[in-house]
Amino acid sequence: MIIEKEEILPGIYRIAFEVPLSFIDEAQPGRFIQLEVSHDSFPVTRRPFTISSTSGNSVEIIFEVVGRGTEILAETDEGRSLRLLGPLGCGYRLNPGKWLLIGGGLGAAGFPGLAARTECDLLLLGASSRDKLLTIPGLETAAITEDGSSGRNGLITDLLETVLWDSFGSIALCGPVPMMKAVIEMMPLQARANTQVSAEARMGCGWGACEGCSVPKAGGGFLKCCSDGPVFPADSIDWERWEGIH
Amino acid sequence: MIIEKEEILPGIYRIAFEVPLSFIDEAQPGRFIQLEVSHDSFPVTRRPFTISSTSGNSVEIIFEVVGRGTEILAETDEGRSLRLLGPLGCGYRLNPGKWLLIGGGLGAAGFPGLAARTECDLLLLGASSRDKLLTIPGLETAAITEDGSSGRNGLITDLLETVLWDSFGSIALCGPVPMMKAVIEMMPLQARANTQVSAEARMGCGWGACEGCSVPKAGGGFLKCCSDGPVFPADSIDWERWEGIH
Amino acid sequence: MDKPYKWTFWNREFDSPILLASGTAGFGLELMEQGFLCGAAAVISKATTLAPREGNPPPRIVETRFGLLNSIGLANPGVDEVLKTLLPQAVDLPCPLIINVAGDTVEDFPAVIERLEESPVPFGYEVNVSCPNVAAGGIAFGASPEIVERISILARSVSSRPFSVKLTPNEGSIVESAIAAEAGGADAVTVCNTFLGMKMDWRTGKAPLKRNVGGYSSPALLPLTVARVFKTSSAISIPVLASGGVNRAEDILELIAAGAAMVQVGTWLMRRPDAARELRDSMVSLLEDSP
Amino acid sequence: MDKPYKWTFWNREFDSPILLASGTAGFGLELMEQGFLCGAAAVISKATTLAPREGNPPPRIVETRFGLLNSIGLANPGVDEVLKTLLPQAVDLPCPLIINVAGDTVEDFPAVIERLEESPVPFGYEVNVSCPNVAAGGIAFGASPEIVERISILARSVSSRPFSVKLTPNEGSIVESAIAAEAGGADAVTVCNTFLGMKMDWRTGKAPLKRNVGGYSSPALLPLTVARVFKTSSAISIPVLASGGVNRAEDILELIAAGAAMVQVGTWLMRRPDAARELRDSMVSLLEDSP
Ligand SMILES: Cc1cc2nc3c(=O)[nH]c(=O)nc-3n(C[C@H](O)[C@H](O)[C@H](O)COP(=O)(O)OP(=O)(O)OC[C@H]3O[C@@H](n4cnc5c(N)ncnc54)[C@H](O)[C@@H]3O)c2cc1C
Ligand SMILES: Cc1cc2nc3c(=O)[nH]c(=O)nc-3n(C[C@H](O)[C@H](O)[C@H](O)COP(=O)(O)OP(=O)(O)OC[C@H]3O[C@@H](n4cnc5c(N)ncnc54)[C@H](O)[C@@H]3O)c2cc1C
Ligand SMILES: Cc1cc2nc3c(=O)[nH]c(=O)nc-3n(C[C@H](O)[C@H](O)[C@H](O)COP(=O)(O)O)c2cc1C
Ligand SMILES: Cc1cc2nc3c(=O)[nH]c(=O)nc-3n(C[C@H](O)[C@H](O)[C@H](O)COP(=O)(O)O)c2cc1C
Ligand code: FES
Ligand code: FES
Repeated sequence: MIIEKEEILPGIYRIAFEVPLSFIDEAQPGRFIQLEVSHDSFPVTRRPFTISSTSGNSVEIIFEVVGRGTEILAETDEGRSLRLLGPLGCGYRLNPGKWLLIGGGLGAAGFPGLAARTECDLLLLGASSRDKLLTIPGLETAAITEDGSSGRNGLITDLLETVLWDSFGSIALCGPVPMMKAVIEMMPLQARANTQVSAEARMGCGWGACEGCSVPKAGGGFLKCCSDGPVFPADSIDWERWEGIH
Repeated sequence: MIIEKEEILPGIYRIAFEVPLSFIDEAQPGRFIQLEVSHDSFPVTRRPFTISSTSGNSVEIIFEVVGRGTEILAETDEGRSLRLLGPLGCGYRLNPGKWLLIGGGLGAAGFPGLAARTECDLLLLGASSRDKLLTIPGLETAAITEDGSSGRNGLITDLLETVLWDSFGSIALCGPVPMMKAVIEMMPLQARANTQVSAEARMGCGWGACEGCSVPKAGGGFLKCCSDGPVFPADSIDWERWEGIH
Repeated sequence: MDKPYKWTFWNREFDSPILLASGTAGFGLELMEQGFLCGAAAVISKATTLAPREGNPPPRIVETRFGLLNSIGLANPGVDEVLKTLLPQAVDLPCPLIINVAGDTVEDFPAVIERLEESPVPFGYEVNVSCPNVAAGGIAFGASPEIVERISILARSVSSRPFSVKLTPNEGSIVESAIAAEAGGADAVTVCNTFLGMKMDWRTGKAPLKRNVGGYSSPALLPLTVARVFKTSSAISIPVLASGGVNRAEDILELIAAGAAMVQVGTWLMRRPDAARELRDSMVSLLEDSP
Repeated sequence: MDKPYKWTFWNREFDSPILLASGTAGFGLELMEQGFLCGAAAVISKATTLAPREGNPPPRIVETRFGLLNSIGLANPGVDEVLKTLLPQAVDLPCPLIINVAGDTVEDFPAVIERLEESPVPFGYEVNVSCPNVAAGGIAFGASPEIVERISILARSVSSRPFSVKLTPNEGSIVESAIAAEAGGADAVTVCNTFLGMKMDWRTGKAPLKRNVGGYSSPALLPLTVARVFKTSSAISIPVLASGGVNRAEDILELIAAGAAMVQVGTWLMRRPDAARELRDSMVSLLEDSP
């Protein structure tokens, strides 16, 4: 059941659902849910959303309206029950040590939960403009926007020049594929090896059965975003092929 | 626009629409409208309803919920605008002289408008039970129900035994096909020749283009319910073949 | 695409790519009376056959949850009556009329067309080798490239007016049939007629349609039409007229992007007799708003 | 029908007529873990081929307004890996597993089946001669009655387990192919695989699927399946397994009334992994409430 809904930025919503406690136990950062947004037969499939955070018996997601499914969701009233599958997939390996989080646009949606469970030292956020820039309270944050409406003016890669890569044992990266690829390419090899990326792909089932959610695998073949991921070691992905898709 | 909606009997509604005056001018009794009940793509076609009555700049229909289209219509709120085509088809020939109206169930839906424009002397109404029996104020009425819950107990044909057929110059008949056929068969030949029936058929377009709304024609072939009718001389219909369809 | 938007088809320029599909617009006369032909490039008539046809027993229209089954059975007054009564009235249509021609035998097609040549009215023909609702001819013709080619050759031999062959998605290979139509001299193919469909009442074990199966149409079938338009238009060089599933301006643009020269609107026209103008206008707005 | 309701298929009795369609249930392992196989008569596996297959480049799933396009391309680890890793785990499934078999050549089919005979797990096979998403084989096989018969004879020759031949609605005659499957020794036909469909982005002129066309599924296609089940089941005496468009209990009853022995649920299973129980229960309620 939707217990809270809020438009936190224009077209960007935060929704909290009431869930059983067993759900919360398994809601590790980076895992996702498959939400039945449709109230009838169409759209046919569910929609995947990263678990943004959990507390008590509620789970939160943050999403942007980009098409019909998210539109329906944004219009769904508090108090209404939606079918929700999850937590699904493999989340972040919660390594000890200091974390650097790098998020592009809605890619930061999963960071609140991750930051709560790790020693997060720095958050780098990029977005097209202030209207798309998520804020995550309590974290040391550097932000950059393409139009300069908030933080520095530029691309997230511009923020990376001053990063002291050695000081982070783990890096979490999530955003549009071209942005992630550009970030990866600027990293020293060691940082890259320490990076976990949270991937997106169009999904059918969400639970490993349909082979619909392929992400190109380093060395050939495909990974299943929903069950091999959605969080992957950066090195396990074939970035060239992946960028080619987008 | 729907300006009034009322559930007059369980599952039976009266709806009034605001229409242009040009519509009212052409809304002869027996003509019908094609209503776009669907708010999206499904159900695909419109739904036909007899014009029940008109007044000022409003037109009324009376309908029963029998499926998805009428269900949607029953749930559509006052104030909402629906696309409405019409008035369509050929209505009653409004002969002078005394009229007898015979209606089965919702077949009487069109009688208020007809009674207002003719010298209507007697209304015979049959229905399965009181819950399905329309009442038309101001008319001398004899009613019969199959379960005896209102008026006499029996079928409409039981009411016909005492009818003085010669005293009516015109007869209007509307109801389920088997009922109409039974009524026709009890009539003296002359009465039959004076009878106009209001027919129903599943419709595609409603305006003569699709050949979807066939009613078997006496002597072979088909009539188009929507443009040759829906009101037909009783003798122009092949009742055997028509009953066979139902 | 440049403004004002124009679509050229069969050597004529139109300000709309929309054709009114056969069987859903009659001969255009009712729509003309209401002023509803504005926005249509041309009307395609109800099927015309050599002899008059009563059509199938009712019900002929049955709705399903997400679409429509029809079983009209080519009801029409026959070519003589069409020539005598309907075409003279059609002289007043504000847009060209294409006559949809059907037959029980291969020879019926040239025979009907030959008769129609007597009238100055037809802009061209649509040769319907794909009706799902008749016992003889119908789908069976369209499924065989040999028969499609033969009928095209015969049609070509009796008329110099342009004609399109309306193909079936139900049997055979629509691509091979399109190639055969082109080889036989057709000036276009229509892709495609309705899909064979059926409704069954599980409580009674009976199908509401007396012939059990009918022609199924639905906006949900658009992707099937897009695929078939794409495949046929990649294989032939004559124009492809798309038919099936259109109820939005976006659908028309999608079919054109997939390779259609013109796009037909059928079932939706029964819902919105003024669909041509509505769709054309909103299509033009989309084109104007897009970079 | 008498209570308790039973459906007999391939000499086994089931308390449900529901099969989980190939490609939408994996090998049933994920569903088993969640306890979601209750209500399913059997699981039909993802297509298995001789060699491992990567499958098609992403995106592989694209939604349209009223349905789903998929272009998976028979991604699977190959029969060796299936035998080594998946089938041993499938021993624990609470219901039988039918293996869907695909191939690039006619000879691939008996080769894969012969390998699978080594395992005690398969209850039977579904011979997939109708995949819309591969270049070789696929639809082309299913469109030819001769090839369908040949593949059926080969499958029969290497196994005494029952098998169904999964037919295509996209080319050829599904009735003739069904007759050919029966003649070749098949124990059932599956009617049918997905319809060829496509989406085109009119602004870019590009199709989101890299192979342009894909397999289209939608609840709106149910009437197409009903018609094809009716026509094939009237023409053959082996059971027809219906596949396409099911998302309600009524749909299952309608397909059975049209002639289906068992009914598959595919796309809807991705939306509702517990669909089998939901649909079975509500189907039983409908049967109980009907006179
Ligand atoms: C594991 C995972 C986690 C996600 N978490 C979030 C989240 O926390 N917040 C959030 O806002 N979004 C998230 N997404 C993306 C979200 O699922 C899509 O935005 C949503 O499904 C779009 O649905 P729609 O019906 O509104 O759009 P549609 O009408 O289906 O599509 C609109 C546009 O988005 C594209 N698109 C649709 N689905 C996807 C997809 N899965 N991947 C990439 N492009 C797509 C389409 O190509 C189209 O251009 C996540 C996706 C995945 C796979
Ligand atoms: C000229 C005309 C005038 C009509 N006037 C009225 C009226 O004044 N009041 C009123 O209540 N109804 C009237 N009807 C009937 C009304 O149109 C149908 O009840 C309505 O279309 C059913 O729509 P639905 O979507 O609710 O039912 P559906 O879900 O489409 O069907 C429900 C059941 O009704 C049957 N059915 C559907 N349409 C028709 C039809 N046109 N004829 C016969 N059976 C049908 C179906 O077979 C099915 O069993 C009229 C019909 C015609 C042709
Ligand atoms: C009621 C009805 C009657 C039809 N009659 C004909 C016909 O006579 N000849 C023909 O070639 N197609 C006929 N068709 C098919 C349509 O012309 C059109 O090809 C098909 O319905 C698909 O397009 P749509 O989805 O826009 O309806 C008919 C369709 C319907 C719904
Ligand atoms: C994602 C997806 C993958 C599929 N993979 C296969 C497959 O590997 N083999 C096969 O025979 N059919 C495959 N199909 C077809 C389904 O088994 C089923 O026949 C079809 O989707 C129609 O049924 P539905 O409407 O219930 O989905 C696949 C369908 C989908 C949607
Ligand atoms: S979405 Fe089905 S396997 Fe990943
Ligand atoms: S409903 Fe179309 S002709 Fe009557």
